[in-house]
Amino acid sequence: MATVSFREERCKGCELCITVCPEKIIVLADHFNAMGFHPATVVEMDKCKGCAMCARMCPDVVIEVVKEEKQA
Amino acid sequence: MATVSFREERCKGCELCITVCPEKIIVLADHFNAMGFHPATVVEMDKCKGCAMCARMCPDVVIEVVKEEKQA
Amino acid sequence: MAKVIFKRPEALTDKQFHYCPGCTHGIIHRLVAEVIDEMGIRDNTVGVCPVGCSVFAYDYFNVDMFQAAHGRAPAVATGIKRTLPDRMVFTYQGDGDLASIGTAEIVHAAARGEKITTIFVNNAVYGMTGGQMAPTTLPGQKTTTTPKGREKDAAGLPVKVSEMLSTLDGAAYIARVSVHDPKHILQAKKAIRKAFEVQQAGLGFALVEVLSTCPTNWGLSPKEALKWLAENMIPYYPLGVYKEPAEVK
Amino acid sequence: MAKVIFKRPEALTDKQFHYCPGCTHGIIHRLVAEVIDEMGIRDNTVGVCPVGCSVFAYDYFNVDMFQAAHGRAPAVATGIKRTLPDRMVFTYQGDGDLASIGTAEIVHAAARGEKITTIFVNNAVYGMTGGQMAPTTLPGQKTTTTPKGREKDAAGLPVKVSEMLSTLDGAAYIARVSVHDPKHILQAKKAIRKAFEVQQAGLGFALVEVLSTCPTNWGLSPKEALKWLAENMIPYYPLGVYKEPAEVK
Amino acid sequence: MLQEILIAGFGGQGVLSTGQLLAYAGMIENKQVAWIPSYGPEMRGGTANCGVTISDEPISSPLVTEPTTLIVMNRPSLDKFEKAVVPGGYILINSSLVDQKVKRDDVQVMEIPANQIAEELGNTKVANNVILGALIELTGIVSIESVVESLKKVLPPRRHNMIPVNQQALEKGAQLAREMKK
Amino acid sequence: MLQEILIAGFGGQGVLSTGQLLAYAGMIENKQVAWIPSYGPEMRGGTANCGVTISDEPISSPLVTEPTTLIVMNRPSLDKFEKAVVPGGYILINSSLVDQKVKRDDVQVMEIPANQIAEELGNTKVANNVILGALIELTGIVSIESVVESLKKVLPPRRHNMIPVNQQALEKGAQLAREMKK
Amino acid sequence: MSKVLMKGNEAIGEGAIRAGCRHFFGYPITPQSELPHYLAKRMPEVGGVFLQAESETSSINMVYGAAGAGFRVMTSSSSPGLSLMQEGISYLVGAELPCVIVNVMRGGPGLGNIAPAQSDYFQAVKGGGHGDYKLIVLAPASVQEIIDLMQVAFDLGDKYRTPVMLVGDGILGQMMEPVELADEVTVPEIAAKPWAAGGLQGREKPNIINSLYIVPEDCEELNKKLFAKYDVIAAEETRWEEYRLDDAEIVLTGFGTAARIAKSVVDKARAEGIKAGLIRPITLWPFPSEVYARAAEHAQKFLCIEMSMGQMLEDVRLAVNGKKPVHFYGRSGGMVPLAKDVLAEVKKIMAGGAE
Amino acid sequence: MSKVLMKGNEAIGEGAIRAGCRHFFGYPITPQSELPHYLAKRMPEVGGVFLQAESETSSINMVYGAAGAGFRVMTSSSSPGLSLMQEGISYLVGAELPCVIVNVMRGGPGLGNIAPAQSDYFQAVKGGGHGDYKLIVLAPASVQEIIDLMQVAFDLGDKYRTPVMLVGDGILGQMMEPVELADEVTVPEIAAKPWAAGGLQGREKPNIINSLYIVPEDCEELNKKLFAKYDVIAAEETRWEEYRLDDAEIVLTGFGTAARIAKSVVDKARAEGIKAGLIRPITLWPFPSEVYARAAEHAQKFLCIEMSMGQMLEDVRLAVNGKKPVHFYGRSGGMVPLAKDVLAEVKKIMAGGAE
Ligand SMILES: Cc1ncc(C[n+]2csc(CCOP(=O)(O)OP(=O)(O)O)c2C)c(N)n1
Ligand SMILES: Cc1ncc(C[n+]2csc(CCOP(=O)(O)OP(=O)(O)O)c2C)c(N)n1
Ligand code: SF4
Ligand code: SF4
Ligand code: SF4
Ligand code: SF4
Ligand code: SF4
Ligand code: SF4
Ligand SMILES: [Mg+2]
Ligand SMILES: [Mg+2]
Repeated sequence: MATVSFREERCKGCELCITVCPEKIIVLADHFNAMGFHPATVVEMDKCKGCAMCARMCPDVVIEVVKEEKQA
Repeated sequence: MATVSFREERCKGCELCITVCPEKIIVLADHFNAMGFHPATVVEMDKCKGCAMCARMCPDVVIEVVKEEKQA
Repeated sequence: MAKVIFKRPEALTDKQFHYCPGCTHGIIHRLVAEVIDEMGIRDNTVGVCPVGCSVFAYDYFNVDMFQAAHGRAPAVATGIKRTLPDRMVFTYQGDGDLASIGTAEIVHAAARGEKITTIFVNNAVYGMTGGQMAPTTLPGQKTTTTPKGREKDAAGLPVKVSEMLSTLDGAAYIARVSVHDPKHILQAKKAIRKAFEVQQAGLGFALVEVLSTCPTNWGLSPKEALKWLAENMIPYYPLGVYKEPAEVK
Repeated sequence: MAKVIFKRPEALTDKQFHYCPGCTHGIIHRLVAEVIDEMGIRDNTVGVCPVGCSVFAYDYFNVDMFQAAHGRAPAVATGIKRTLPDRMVFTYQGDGDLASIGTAEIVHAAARGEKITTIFVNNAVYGMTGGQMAPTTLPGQKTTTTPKGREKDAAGLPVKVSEMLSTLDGAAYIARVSVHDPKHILQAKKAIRKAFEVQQAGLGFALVEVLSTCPTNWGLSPKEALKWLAENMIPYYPLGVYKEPAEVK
Repeated sequence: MLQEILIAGFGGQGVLSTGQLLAYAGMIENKQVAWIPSYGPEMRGGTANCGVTISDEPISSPLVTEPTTLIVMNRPSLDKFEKAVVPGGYILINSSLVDQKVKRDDVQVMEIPANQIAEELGNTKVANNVILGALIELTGIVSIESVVESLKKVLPPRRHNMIPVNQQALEKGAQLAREMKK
Repeated sequence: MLQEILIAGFGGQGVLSTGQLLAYAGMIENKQVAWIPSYGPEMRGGTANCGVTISDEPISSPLVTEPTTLIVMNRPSLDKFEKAVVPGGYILINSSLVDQKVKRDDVQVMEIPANQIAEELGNTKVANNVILGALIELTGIVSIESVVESLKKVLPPRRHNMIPVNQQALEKGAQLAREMKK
Repeated sequence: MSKVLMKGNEAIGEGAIRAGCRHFFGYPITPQSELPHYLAKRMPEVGGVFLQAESETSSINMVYGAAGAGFRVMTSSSSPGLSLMQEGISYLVGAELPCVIVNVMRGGPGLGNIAPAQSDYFQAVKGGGHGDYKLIVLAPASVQEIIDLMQVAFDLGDKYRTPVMLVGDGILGQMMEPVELADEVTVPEIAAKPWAAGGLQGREKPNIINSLYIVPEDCEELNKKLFAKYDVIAAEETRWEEYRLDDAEIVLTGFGTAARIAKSVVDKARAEGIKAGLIRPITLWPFPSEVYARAAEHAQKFLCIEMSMGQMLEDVRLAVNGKKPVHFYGRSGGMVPLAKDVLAEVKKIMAGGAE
Repeated sequence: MSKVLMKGNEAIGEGAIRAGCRHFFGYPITPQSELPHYLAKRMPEVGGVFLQAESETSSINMVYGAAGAGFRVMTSSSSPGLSLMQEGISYLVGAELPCVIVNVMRGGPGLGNIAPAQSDYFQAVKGGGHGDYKLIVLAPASVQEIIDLMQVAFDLGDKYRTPVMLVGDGILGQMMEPVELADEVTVPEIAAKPWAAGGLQGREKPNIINSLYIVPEDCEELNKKLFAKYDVIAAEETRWEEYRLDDAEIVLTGFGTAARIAKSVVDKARAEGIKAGLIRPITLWPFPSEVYARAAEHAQKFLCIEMSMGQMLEDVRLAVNGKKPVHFYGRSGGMVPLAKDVLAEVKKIMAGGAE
């Protein structure tokens, strides 16, 4: 299980994260952020593999990825 | 038969012509020219083959070469 | 247990980038910062930013920074490195900055084997000033100063910086990478790391040419821009390591 | 019947060269003049001389001449050629002029495929100003600014101009020649002629790098200087044609 | 008569060209006109604005620091420029894009759902001209005819077919303003 | 006292260092001194010259345009500078190298076969000091001791063995001048 | 003739074309980039050459080549770019080559910013390059005047064989104003340049374009020749605008945008009963010193208004020569004076407040 | 202390070393090349760095790097080279970086020649680069003064965080004169530079060396800050020499070599019964204006002597402010005034002849 979190106020809606997400779970939200962009957001977080493709691709360092590791 | 002529007043006595003359017939004269150099001169003109090596090598375009061609 | 897989590197300040949406300058910044973090050299690094869209990079890198005159970053970096030989010094430069007005500076920093690292962002255009032709603009590419497309007779052919600098004996490490997809981003990071390692080892001048997008001035969406880069720039500017010292291979 | 085998070319004025005894700048001047004569282009040629020992070349070439600022001859030549595309335009530049301060200008004239011809006199030193290190000064070579010999860490490694410019697609013809003996002088002349022919055919930028002596600043007699050139410069700067358009081969 | 109009919005909203159209119309009416864009290195897709000065007298500085009329095309622009308007001046807001309210009460505010009206006219691109029509009605700065005349000069011939819909937009805007004034 | 000495010859004849030696000696005697070379881009191996000013007063310009003494080491220099010498001044000619005669009659001329004398002393390199000795004798500008003292400073230690022969040269030159004066 | 709305930067380009300039060499920089953009399109239309150089240093040397070949040629930049041209400008002067150099000034020093400024006055007028020289420096205050002065610039350049500089600030470059333009582009007659080095083409003696004068006497001769030329230019080509000057008690002065603002303040001040007038130098060099000297006979005070920390101020002071106090009001670093602030300054001065 | 005979160019180098400078970046040019030659040998001896840059443009930007890293650093060139440094100088000012820039001036404009001149006065003093700024400009007149002023130059640079320029002409660079030198080279104490960007090294907040002030208000603030600093410098650091000034009826003035000549003329004139005196500015900026103003109270005439067509002349006129006539005698293009000619001019002026 992984969680991706977006610093929404920093997203410029460029959609690059969307392009690279293998699970296709990122979309642009309907609302605008303060800069006037539709921010990216994950719709089905449980499908996220924590591959961090999105974060690696994001030019604005909007995304943080945390993975829940199985207790050893 | 060839003649090489030196514009003596322009010679800087660098000896490059001397170095390349296959017949070794060029030497520096004993006297100075107006610039204060010992000018190059040919000692045995009859040995000159008119190869123009000297002229080609002279950095100061001091030398002219004229060849007597056999009448056809 | 929660493990952070990906987070903002420490070598970036928390300041928001001013870049256009989808501009890959941001990715390249992050890679440099990640390398600085991973090598643990933040305390010891000095960066030099250029005139170009990345002119504000001094606000983003969380290290001591210089803003250099257009094209002169390698000279500024030389001034820093020669006074402080044990610091890690890098320049971050665009293609107008490095390959046009700054040609002499980069060639001679390389020839001197100046122990600095240069991140060279090739986006085939002058971003900052409104999309004019860069030395790296592709043949046929439309820009504000080649409105009918770059044409050989009027505007010449592109400068291939990595190829050119590789002819210099003082240049120790030269590589060309791209950031148009995650796989290439990883490769780019490796090259950047190597370029810093070459400096650390005192082996000479190191440069990484990074193919980058300018959606705004290319008149493309960020997505289209990545595609354009892959399809047009990479064939013209082949990726790869152009020069590498035996010591770090 | 008397036949003149060798005489002063018409494209040289009758003015005496100011060069030091044995300085091969004079030979190179003569070769350029001979080519101009042989191609019959004296009436149509414009030359640009640099800042360096050949600064007075405007007094020697019997064609319209410009004296250009240090390193900027290629830019000046560009200005001339772009206004008068049917003239033959050449620059005559030293290694300090072309390969140091003028690096950006020569690289970009080449990249633009500027239809000019450059005679590049590489004598591994700044002649005019008193024998300082040039970008082409050999490793270990003593100059007034490398009193203990050029040392890599302090002063870097030489720039190989022909190799570097050959990476540029706009450069059509690039060759390196030498004038240290009559045989090489003949070869040098051929290369110079080709460089003018490339321009005449509108094929792009052409440059001939000529290895040349500076007896004065090398501290050698003219004879010894030729030998030093042959034994030290040629191994470092291999002679040959580096680039040639198919059309003129 | 001296009117200084500031038009502000996102880049790409036609802010600059709307200002130019207005200036052109002023020129046609033999008024003194000047137009100037903001040209800061703002992020592209960021804000853009321009100032238009129309006057009977020679214009000193074309910079519009205290607009007699402000046209607002996005929210950040309202935040930024609301304070600058001269007391008694106008603020015209494209309410299709800006939901915020003006806080001052010493200015005359008009909210125009310009995109909506433009859509009704069948072309969202003419939204700016709806507002321009309103401005003309309110200030009498130029005539609608002059703007239409200007369109002929400003638009390339192949787009002259757009002139009628633009004219409709201008008139619709003017009508709206007339109604709202009452 | 203000003496302005011009020393002229070919490059490589030691013209510049002879001038420096003289200036150094002046300095040792607590006089005001200045030395300046010509630094034109003349062809190497061409002419070289330097000016030395020695004075009790602060020196205004170190340029020697009207020498009180001219030392001539080659023919072109005589041609070039003969005219510049102040009336009543000295012209010292190294007659071993210059066969030409001075044309003016309002100056005091001394021809010194300096190379020949130096050769007799066993070292042609001290020719310049023969002339310098003569100059000292004629003008009293500095003492021979000061020049010898200066040699210690100017010559690198490994060449201090040259000092005696230089001293001899100076003295020989002085003696010659004394004799010729008569 | 048509009246069109035109951007200042574009007017520079169109004005050059109408003055017969067919060669432009330049390097992009804000706030003048619309000029290269315009010419990149426009030059090919009129059979001219637009070339983007690798730097400003190269631009100015390309100009040297084209000018020496005998052509009307122009380059353009903004403040930092002009600094990079200083050596080249000095060479153009030394070789007596005509050309037009445009500076659309921005805030400085250093990288500064891209906002409008006038702080390169000294560089333009005193000579930012080495050696003794002057440039003719033209300072338009409107887009129409840009068009008009471009013609003047090229004509004066050719007439006196001298580089001419046209300076404006970012506002002038960026603003649009109406201009009157002839419908047809006609190439004006340009006098032959027998000194140009464009190839012998049958001529016997080579022409040489050169600024090396190795013999100091020769170089001094050149300097004297240049300054004799400058005397003629000063006598014949000085341009300025006077406004309500005759009975003015306070004379406002400034150039370009600052002068426009000053002019509006003159009216405002008069409306409030203060007898204000304006001197607007149009040629910054030659500076219209005599106009100031004349005005100093009757005016009480002078106020110099600049978008700088005070540069033209020195020339005003030299012209007034101590006869009357010269005050200064300036904004710098890209800030623009506001008419109301200048008016307040005028009032303060007339009340004897400012020193 | 030893007295040694030293060349001006070498004294610049030795003076720098004694002032604690261990970094030199430069590019060869006559007539200052002995300085790089000297330092190429000398710097390694004292553990310093000598680097030959690829151009003057690069030199000044290397200086920017080294100065920003917190080190005492110098570059040197002659006239055309200085023109190429103008952008860099403006950046150094904008980033408030201390450094020393040397100009051993030669004849111009253009390539000109290598003979001594003073015609880069305007460039040095008014600002050849873009934007509003001043440099502290020091003008030694002897080799000893070179040594002394090099220390001053580095100290003032650090004290005010400003580039300092030292100007001389070819004569000053080429001549040898006696100088007093301490036998030991000691490194003076140099105050810490907490603003330097030499790596965090444990510091928390990064230091930034920058001259970009994108917001005009900020850039104006910078300008005001600079000019406030300049006011302090003008008040505290102005240097000049007066000579027989108290009762002078004619005041000769000039700097560097021209001042030496003027001084000898003062004595010659006095010997002939003309009450002459001298003002020699040692700081060309800040200019010792008040000394002139004071002298203008009693002196009848001023005569400015320069190796140029008249540049400092403007500052003298501004300082005298119309109170007394200011005459000019200049030689240019590498020519040097002769004392006898200057004396003749003095006599002519005192006889009312020259205007
Ligand atoms: C001397 C000088 N010339 C020109 C400029 C204007 N200028 C600013 S950025 C830039 C080009 C930037 O292009 P590039 O280096 O490719 O960077 P990008 O914006 O594409 O990242 C130019 C020409 C300047 N600031 N200084
Ligand atoms: C801007 C500028 N910088 C420096 C100089 C001084 N300078 C004159 S010639 C020269 C170097 C010449 O060397 P090179 O080009 O190799 O020619 P060479 O004399 O060896 O033929 C230099 C640095 C100058 N004239 N202008
Ligand atoms: S971490 Fe991987 S799977 Fe999860 S959102 Fe990002 S790209 Fe998609
Ligand atoms: S890549 Fe980053 S900036 Fe772009 S849409 Fe995704 S989160 Fe937003
Ligand atoms: S022509 Fe040949 S043989 Fe005759 S002198 Fe010259 S080199 Fe010797
Ligand atoms: S090569 Fe020429 S200059 Fe040299 S010695 Fe021979 S003739 Fe004289
Ligand atoms: S203009 Fe281009 S390079 Fe600059 S920030 Fe925008 S997209 Fe990036
Ligand atoms: S200094 Fe060297 S390059 Fe110059 S003329 Fe003399 S030998 Fe030739
Ligand atoms: Mg770019
Ligand atoms: Mg060389």
